[in-house]
Amino acid sequence: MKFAVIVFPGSNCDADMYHAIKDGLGEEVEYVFHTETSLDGFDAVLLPGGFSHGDYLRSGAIARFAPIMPAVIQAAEAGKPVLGVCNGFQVLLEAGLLPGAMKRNIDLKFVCRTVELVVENNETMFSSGYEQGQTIRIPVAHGEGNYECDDETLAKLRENKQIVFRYNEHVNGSKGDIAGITNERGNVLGMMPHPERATETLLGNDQGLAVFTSILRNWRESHVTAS
Amino acid sequence: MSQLLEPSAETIKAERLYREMGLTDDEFALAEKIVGRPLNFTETGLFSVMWSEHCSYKNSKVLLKKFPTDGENVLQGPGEGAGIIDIKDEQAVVFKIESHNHPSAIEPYQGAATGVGGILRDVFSMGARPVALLNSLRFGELESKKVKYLFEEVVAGIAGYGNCVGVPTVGGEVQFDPCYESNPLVNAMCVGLIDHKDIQKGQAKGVGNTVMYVGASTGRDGIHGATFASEELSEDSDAKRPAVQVGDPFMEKLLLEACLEVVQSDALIGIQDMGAAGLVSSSAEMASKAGSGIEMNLDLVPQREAGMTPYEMMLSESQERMLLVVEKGREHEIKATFERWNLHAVEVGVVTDDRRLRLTHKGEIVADVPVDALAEDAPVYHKPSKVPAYFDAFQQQAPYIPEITEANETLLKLLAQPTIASKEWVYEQYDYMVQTNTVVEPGSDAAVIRIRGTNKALAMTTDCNSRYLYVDPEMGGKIAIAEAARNLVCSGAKPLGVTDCLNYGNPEKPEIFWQLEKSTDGLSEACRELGTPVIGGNVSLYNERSGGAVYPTPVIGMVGLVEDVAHITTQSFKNAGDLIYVIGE
Amino acid sequence: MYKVKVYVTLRESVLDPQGGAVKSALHAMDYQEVTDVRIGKYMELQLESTEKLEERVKEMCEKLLANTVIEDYRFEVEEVVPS
Amino acid sequence: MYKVKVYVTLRESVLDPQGGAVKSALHAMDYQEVTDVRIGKYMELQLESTEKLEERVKEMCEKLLANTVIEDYRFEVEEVVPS
Ligand SMILES: Nc1ncnc2c1ncn2[C@@H]1O[C@H](COP(=O)(O)OP(=O)(O)O)[C@@H](O)[C@H]1O
Repeated sequence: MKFAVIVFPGSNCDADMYHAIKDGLGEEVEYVFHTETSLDGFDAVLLPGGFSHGDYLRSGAIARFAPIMPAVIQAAEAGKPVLGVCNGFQVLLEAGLLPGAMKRNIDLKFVCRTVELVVENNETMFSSGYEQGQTIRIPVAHGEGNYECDDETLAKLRENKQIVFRYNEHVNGSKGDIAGITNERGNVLGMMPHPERATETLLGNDQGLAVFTSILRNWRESHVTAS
Repeated sequence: MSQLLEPSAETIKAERLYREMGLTDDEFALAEKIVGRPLNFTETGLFSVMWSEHCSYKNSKVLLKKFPTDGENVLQGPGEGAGIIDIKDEQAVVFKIESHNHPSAIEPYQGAATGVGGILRDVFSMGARPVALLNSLRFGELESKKVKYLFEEVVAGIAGYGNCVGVPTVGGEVQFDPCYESNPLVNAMCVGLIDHKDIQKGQAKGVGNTVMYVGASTGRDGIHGATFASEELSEDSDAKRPAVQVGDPFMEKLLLEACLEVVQSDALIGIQDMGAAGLVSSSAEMASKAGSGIEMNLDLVPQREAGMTPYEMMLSESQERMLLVVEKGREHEIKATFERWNLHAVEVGVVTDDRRLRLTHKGEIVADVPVDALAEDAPVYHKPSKVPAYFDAFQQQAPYIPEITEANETLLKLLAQPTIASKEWVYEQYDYMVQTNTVVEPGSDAAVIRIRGTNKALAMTTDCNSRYLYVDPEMGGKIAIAEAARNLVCSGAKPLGVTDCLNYGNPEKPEIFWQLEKSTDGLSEACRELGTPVIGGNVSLYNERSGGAVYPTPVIGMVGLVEDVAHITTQSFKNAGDLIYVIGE
Repeated sequence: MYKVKVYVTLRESVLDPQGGAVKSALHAMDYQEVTDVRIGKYMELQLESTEKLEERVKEMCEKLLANTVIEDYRFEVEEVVPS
Repeated sequence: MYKVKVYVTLRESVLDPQGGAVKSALHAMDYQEVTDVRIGKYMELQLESTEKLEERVKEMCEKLLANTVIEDYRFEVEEVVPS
């Protein structure tokens, strides 16, 4: 399986994502620069964390106009797995691939620590490797992770089981303690916590690896049935 | 300020205007003698910043000479952007610490942020990828609102910059003491990794080669920052506020990636950060080190504001800028790399063979001075030294042995001291995990960063207990080195070397000079004893406000090598029932 | 030449963490009279004369300057007479 | 009841990285007519009537709302007539 890691100016978890796929998952992965326009030949698209364009104005606001974004949208429409982590999530929100918006953390401070998450829905291509309701520990590192949406959207997210990860503690003021959501179709996931930072026991935590193994397993399954 | 309004050479001399720029009568006379004619306004400015303590180390040079600076693994000692130590397998570690005390006292967020920016550039201008940041902070007592504000803003500034650039901030220290009440200390350290083949020098070699300018455009910010850093803070420091620069970490990130690409090209001859004293120091130092000269056309310097004068352009401390020397004819290769990162590298000058810095502006020569005079020939002072009365008094005192009756209560009281209490509030604002190499997170004795692709790791720490140094600077200096070394050893590493930041009061006061003298003796001896050479550092003097000096605070940054990640140890207790030992005396 | 002033504010229904923090800080400083604080952005754009100026500014706001999911915007256009 | 609008802008000579980034983004989106962008803050305060209102607002600006080291501010006071 071949993964693309999109590199925006100011991305800084691109290498972490790359290593999580290459060393953690053992699959093929390539960087794709924001000025490219095609994602042909890739089976999954990863939008890494960081501060694209300095996160000036609003996080992700400028990156969503990158030349590569039409290809990302196309990949999402084609049903390929698209995962945005942290700044990647913010870009997906700004691009309208996921509903809602991000605000600054409730206490206005950047927060970096490992937090507890609850797997709210393990029936997605990103979370099938977890148990339903399982609690896992994954690091967060963000200043704007305070998820906001109107009540109608929240109700819809719940109804469609689009909430995949929920904080098991108050981290940033997020509505409904939302940590990660998918689109309706379930092939685009945005999450603030960094699974790519939790894929190695040397660093003390490999509980994020299942996000990537889930993607791989689902891809393999659909591929076997398809061919 | 327009050029027309600049005072003439005669006026500068007659009215001793150079004094306002920080030059003494003798220094001005010396500069004039070296140049051999009266100095114009721009030239006077060049000398005043280059001969400031911050750039010339004129008051501390005699003391820094005492440090052991070489060892079998030292690839680069003091003198370049940062020192380098070999760690075998064709790799080396690059590190350096720097102060940003005065800017942080005036504008804590931007002062701290730009301190981080500067130290990052020192490391990546060597060709190294920054892998970790640390910091060492000193404030007055937390009860004061002003101190709380400074503390919160400094931490936010460090976080804001380092997090955005994507270099993990993995360690540091915070001490609170009334002596830092109005003169906080903000020291930032950066550690980088480099392949031997990529090591760069800040040299302007090769007559006819092109001098290029990259990064942010030049504005009026920070003009005279270097001189400012070499003066005591006073009540009217606030009036000097426009000297504060604003950082752009996003620009820094682009600059970092582009520079690390450019160092792979043999079209690049030399590269240096425009740090303190901006364009003057980078150009003069690059030429002086290479035994060459530089001629620059200031009309070509990217400018953020209209009507900037040569004086302003040369002395500006706008952030996120680099000066490059590129092989003639291959400028387009360098430009192409920067363009990819949305940065413009522009040609601003050429390397000459006459060892002069010659500047033109609007068709006229506005400065023409020997590069060595600026970079090398600053006067060196050996200031008078005197044992302070307080020291003698301390020596007379009988040792104080506290009587502890309620050990538990005393322990809790100690733990509640802000200086001793957990620093979680601080480091949770720093992204200490980005780059996914952080094996030991903040909260242990030293931070440990794995070296990807190997079985090795680097341990790093910053330490200094300035109260010990106040009581006895020589012994306190030894203690600081020993503490840093112990922190590394406890983490499973062998100490490699030291970078230091000497934060002291006004060296023109004999008692302060004595503190400097004694503590550098202690530091040197301990470094020699432990085999940890000093490969670079920074001096920040004049840390006084309203008469009171800070305690002598030589912050020690130390890096060690863990030969095998299996050797890494952390400070926490692991299991109930494990035995506890005390070793040492 | 035109100068356009753009004001971007969080929608009324959206909780404003920054505004809340500033309000508490003002209360702590004894400005009890402050009953509410909302924090938004103020932008000044310089524009060359262009056709459909207002329309284009509106586009810039909708696409980039404001996130209409949670923010409202308004703007004012002033002609700048070169002196 | 009063509504106070506070505008905080960076001093002219101070670098505005945000403004620079937004300008580049607008250019990339083909709004070439934009020659400069400066980004500041816009705040709306609700205040109970109080003595020396203007003076107190000025204090709030100087002490908290603006960082006068690098920012300028101005404000407008409007009386709010309860409807
Ligand atoms: N300014 C800071 N930045 C990052 N980490 C810090 C800072 N201050 C303290 N720490 C971390 O908190 C832990 C405790 O620090 P400190 O109280 O100085 O302990 P010690 O006395 O053992 O050196 C260390 O891991 C240190 O790196």
